[in-house]
Amino acid sequence: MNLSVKIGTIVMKNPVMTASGTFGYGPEMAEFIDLNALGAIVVKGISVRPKQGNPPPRIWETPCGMLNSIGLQNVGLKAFLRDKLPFLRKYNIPVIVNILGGSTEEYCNLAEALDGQVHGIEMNLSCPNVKSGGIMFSSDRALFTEVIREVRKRVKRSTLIVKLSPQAPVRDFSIIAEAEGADALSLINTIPALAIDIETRRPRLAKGIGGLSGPAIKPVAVRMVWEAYRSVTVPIIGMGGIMTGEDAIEFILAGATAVAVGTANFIWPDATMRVLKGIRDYMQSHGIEDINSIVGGILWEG
Amino acid sequence: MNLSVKIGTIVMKNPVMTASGTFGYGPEMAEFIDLNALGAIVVKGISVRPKQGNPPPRIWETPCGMLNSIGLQNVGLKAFLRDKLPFLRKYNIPVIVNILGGSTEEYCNLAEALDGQVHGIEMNLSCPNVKSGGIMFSSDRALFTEVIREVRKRVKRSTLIVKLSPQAPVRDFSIIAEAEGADALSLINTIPALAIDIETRRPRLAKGIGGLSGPAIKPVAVRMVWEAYRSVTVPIIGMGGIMTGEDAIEFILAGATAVAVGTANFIWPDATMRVLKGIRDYMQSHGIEDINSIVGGILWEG
Amino acid sequence: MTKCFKAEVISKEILSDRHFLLRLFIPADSLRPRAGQFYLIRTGTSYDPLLRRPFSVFNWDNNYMEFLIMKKGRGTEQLLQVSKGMFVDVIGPLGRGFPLPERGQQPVLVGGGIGIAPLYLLAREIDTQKIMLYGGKSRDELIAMEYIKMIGDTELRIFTEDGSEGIKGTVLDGLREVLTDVESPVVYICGPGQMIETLKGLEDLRTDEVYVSVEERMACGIGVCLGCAYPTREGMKRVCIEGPVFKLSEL
Amino acid sequence: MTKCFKAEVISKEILSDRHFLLRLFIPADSLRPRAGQFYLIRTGTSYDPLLRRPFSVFNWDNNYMEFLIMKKGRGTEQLLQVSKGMFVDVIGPLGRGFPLPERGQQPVLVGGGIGIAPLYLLAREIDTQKIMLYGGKSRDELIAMEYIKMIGDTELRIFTEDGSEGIKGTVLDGLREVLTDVESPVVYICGPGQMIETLKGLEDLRTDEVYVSVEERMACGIGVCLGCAYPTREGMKRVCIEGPVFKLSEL
Ligand SMILES: Cc1cc2nc3c(=O)[nH]c(=O)nc-3n(C[C@H](O)[C@H](O)[C@H](O)COP(=O)(O)OP(=O)(O)OC[C@H]3O[C@@H](n4cnc5c(N)ncnc54)[C@H](O)[C@@H]3O)c2cc1C
Ligand SMILES: Cc1cc2nc3c(=O)[nH]c(=O)nc-3n(C[C@H](O)[C@H](O)[C@H](O)COP(=O)(O)OP(=O)(O)OC[C@H]3O[C@@H](n4cnc5c(N)ncnc54)[C@H](O)[C@@H]3O)c2cc1C
Ligand SMILES: Cc1cc2nc3c(=O)[nH]c(=O)nc-3n(C[C@H](O)[C@H](O)[C@H](O)COP(=O)(O)O)c2cc1C
Ligand SMILES: Cc1cc2nc3c(=O)[nH]c(=O)nc-3n(C[C@H](O)[C@H](O)[C@H](O)COP(=O)(O)O)c2cc1C
Ligand code: FES
Ligand code: FES
Repeated sequence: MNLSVKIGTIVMKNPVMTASGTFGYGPEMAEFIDLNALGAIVVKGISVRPKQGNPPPRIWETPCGMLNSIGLQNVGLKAFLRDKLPFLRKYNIPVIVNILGGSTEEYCNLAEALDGQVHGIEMNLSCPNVKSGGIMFSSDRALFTEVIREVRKRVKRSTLIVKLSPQAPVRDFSIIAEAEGADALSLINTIPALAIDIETRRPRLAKGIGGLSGPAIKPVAVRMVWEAYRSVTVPIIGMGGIMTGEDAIEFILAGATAVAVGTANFIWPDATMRVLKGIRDYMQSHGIEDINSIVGGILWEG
Repeated sequence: MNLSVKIGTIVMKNPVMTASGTFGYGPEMAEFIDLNALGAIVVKGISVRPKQGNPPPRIWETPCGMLNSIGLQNVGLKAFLRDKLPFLRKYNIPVIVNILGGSTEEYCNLAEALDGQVHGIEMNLSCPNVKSGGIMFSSDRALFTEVIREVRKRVKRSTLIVKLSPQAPVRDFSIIAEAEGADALSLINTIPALAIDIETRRPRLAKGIGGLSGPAIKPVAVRMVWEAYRSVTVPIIGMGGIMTGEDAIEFILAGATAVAVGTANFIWPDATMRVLKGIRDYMQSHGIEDINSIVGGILWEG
Repeated sequence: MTKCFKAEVISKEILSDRHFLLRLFIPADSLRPRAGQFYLIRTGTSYDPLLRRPFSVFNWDNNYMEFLIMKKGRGTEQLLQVSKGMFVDVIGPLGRGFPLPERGQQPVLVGGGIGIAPLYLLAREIDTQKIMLYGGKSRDELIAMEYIKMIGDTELRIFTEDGSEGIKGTVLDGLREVLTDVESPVVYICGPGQMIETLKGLEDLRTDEVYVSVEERMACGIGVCLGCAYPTREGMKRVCIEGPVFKLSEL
Repeated sequence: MTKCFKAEVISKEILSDRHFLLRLFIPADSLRPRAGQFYLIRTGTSYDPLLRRPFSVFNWDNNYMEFLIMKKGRGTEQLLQVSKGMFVDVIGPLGRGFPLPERGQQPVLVGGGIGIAPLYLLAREIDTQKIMLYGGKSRDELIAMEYIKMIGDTELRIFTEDGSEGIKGTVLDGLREVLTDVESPVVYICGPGQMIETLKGLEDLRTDEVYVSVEERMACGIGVCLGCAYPTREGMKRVCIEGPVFKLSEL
């Protein structure tokens, strides 16, 4: 049975990876699972300088989902390379670093510093561009195009992954990302959402709007993966509410070559292993020799 | 205690209305609740000619939500006016008709025929424009602008409500709708989504993609209502996963003048009455004299 | 009038690892259900699962109502967790049931698997002699046999596809045979979707006197969502209002 | 090592309409928890509610672990529904507990309402004489009194804001008084968020020897989501890893 998949030049022993921001930098999870069993690890988004993140409360539970507004808290590039990466290098798994910036320049600096140091660089573009008054890179065509183009020039050895936001039209933005040289796409990021405490009349999160993740968004994510799959030829990493192997198979049938497990890690620290086992079981019971054979295997023309 | 609100020229005795497509044309629900107790009734979307709708399966349950692809099944304009409207006229509640078409012309025909016959006309623009190869009115700026402009010319006596899709940028489209003369906005419509049966590899719905509704989408809907509220001055009808009075208050604090109950009607046929009671209870326990006083009352600047 | 209320669980009888009988206390002012009618049931305060689930009435008396339930997915799994004294949300009776046989007609009841649920009640409602064909893939799909054997005035014929009980074959094979013998039959059928599909193909059954209970996914069960549409010769019909029992000739 | 497993419910003891004691069977190979550490608990297969809920260890022995739980919202409501023999998902022990008093220190335990949970265990762990201040708005917020009264070697002082039991006032009033009498105190505090806020304002308490258990909403409980961030003098700390017990002087 072949579970191995390829994302750009990254060869993964299986299609199960972690979703950025839901797995820390690895050590905490190593208490619960064998990291070597993962297809790849994607770490929490890294910025040039360390970030303190938002004040609490940062999370709120919603029906079948949760909102978060962590505020990009991270140790920063330098500390990541010095303190976090060595730990991950001890394992025999591809490391993908999620990067975030407030300007094209910051993305470029991160890309340059990480290129060749890690297997993959995932651009989290759901960040406001500081110069253009807070417009998101992920939803503005011009910003989106430019930042990918510039980063592409700097990424020569690592695989470049562009993460799509559910707020922009999937087709158009997938096509732009591919045209600008993304080696792979990942989607979806969380959906902006708001919950209000009707007693205090304040948002449930200190920062107001947060990102919705978890099972609630799964059907939206599957649709978007399917739309992206129909629009581009680069491989797709699907995510959004994956809790089980069955969920993962749904994404794979919709067109995902690999899947990332996010919020589920909070419910079961060994969620990635459960998903992996579920995929294996499905392949076994359905006589599927190679997972790649069912990527985009949905029987529907759209 | 004043619960009465105004949407355009429609005076509603309370802010609770029904969401189009979740309440039929009234008679079935009259078995369970007193229709006169509603703020307004919004009926299933009407097209010029009757529509058979999509083949089954048309619905699928998802985590805290459901997908539907009814396919705009409806009795058509003529039968509506002849068979359905007289029943509703017996009640002392504003009647709002949700209209849908495949062309600007069809929307205009519906608007002309209904203007003055009913209290409100709600434009459901999540329909593909036949001429432009299936692009949705609700997500194409030019189509969206044109259809509202043309319909506006034909609606002289009824209140004109434009229903927004969660797929288009809320701010921009709210502003366009207001500029083109909408008397009120309603949002959100269902979110396009896909569920796949991993046994058959076919979509769970015969038509493939369906619309996601229910509690799962509530935080997304609240965020969008808040965005719309900050962008326009016309009243907003908020909806998306409202199950309880507390949920309704959340929408009102976010900026909704009225709320529509959709999927909840399927869980409890008397969901609208539960929501209304919940609003009343909240007002009572919080000493709120006039519901209008808390519209947009969220304590947050954004 | 259709009712929406909370009903107390009187008992839950486990019949097999996948089947159970749920007995609810139904207030005396509730309408008497007809065989083939169904209730929508929901339990708990969670929104996952969200929708109510439809179940045919299996049996009822002045102060209770029984449902024969097969564990399938999360909704039925959740119902299996309820226990005596708990309350569940019910709406019903809903839909159109089976019409009773007219004088002189020979009732033939045909049930596959869990499809026996509404037919048990129908068999009890019909006070004349009837033929009942009951089948499943194998013997473990024949549920509630203790109950079925007790129905009076009934010629019961059992079928299993693997021959593990009764006659080897399907109830539809059995039905054909019965129909060659019986003069003016009225046939009542309830079974899995696949069985109904096969039925539609059987041209010799396309008489007016064959009634079939069909299933379709439901959201509201009360006619407002249009989710349960079923294609018939006269266009789309709502299983929850115009059905679940249709004449085979309409389908 | 932290463990993630399914634990069988041994018993559920109802203490009031809002409080109960959940006793779980915890396999013998599980690590011994320290007072102040917590477990994440989840029950059922529904995704609503989705997240695990954190609860301090109230008591434990070789083959069981007890949690004192206050019904608050949907998660705790759901836990109240579990019954003997059912299994719940648990992860733990998590976080850093209270450090035991050093020789010569006078332990003072200060609990408000449900905040008594980790202090009960702490009181039992401390085998020297200790002072325990326990308070609530009114007498019905004083829970598990039967248990607390049984702790040995303890001078128990009860406070209620409305004077319905014990001394009228708050535990913080009581604490101040105690501190004027006691020589080298070590103070352990657990109570509602509001009480912790008040504490931070009490400059005279800003010594090294005051330990506070704080609460923040958690998603993962194991340090990976950064959801439980709590601002401290040295920046954001994770309540689930660096806490829940902090020195008051750090906050
Ligand atoms: C009119 C009618 C009467 C029925 N009577 C009985 C009965 O007496 N006993 C019994 O055991 N079952 C009966 N069923 C089938 C029963 O409703 C389904 O098995 C049940 O809804 C499955 O729910 P689940 O959550 O366990 O399964 P899941 O597969 O998790 O359900 C997922 C979704 O599909 C829907 N669904 C799944 N199977 C069916 C089905 N066959 N029909 C309609 N919707 C379905 C569910 O309602 C839900 O929305 C009846 C169905 C209908 C329409
Ligand atoms: C370290 C720690 C130890 C705790 N120990 C105990 C204990 O021993 N006994 C006890 O009864 N309670 C304890 N709590 C509080 C308990 O976790 C919450 O009361 C519970 O999570 C509420 O869940 P709910 O679904 O009933 O409430 P809801 O209000 O419906 O919860 C909604 C969301 O808010 C979170 N939340 C609500 N209140 C709190 C809170 N006070 N702290 C953290 N998250 C919260 C929930 O986890 C959930 O994500 C502890 C909390 C923490 C952080
Ligand atoms: C707490 C939390 C933190 C996250 N941090 C990041 C991040 O730093 N960078 C990023 O690209 N996505 C981040 N995400 C988004 C996830 O990687 C993922 O795209 C999203 O949660 C959907 O998957 P899920 O539903 O399985 O969680 C975060 C999500 C959560 C819940
Ligand atoms: C079964 C179903 C049918 C619907 N039909 C229509 C329709 O005809 N026209 C329309 O504008 N919206 C329609 N909607 C969308 C609802 O009016 C509402 O915008 C959406 O469901 C979100 O609200 P809810 O989560 O409370 O259901 C339909 C929704 C459902 C679930
Ligand atoms: S289930 Fe809603 S119309 Fe039949
Ligand atoms: S709860 Fe996730 S880091 Fe603490």
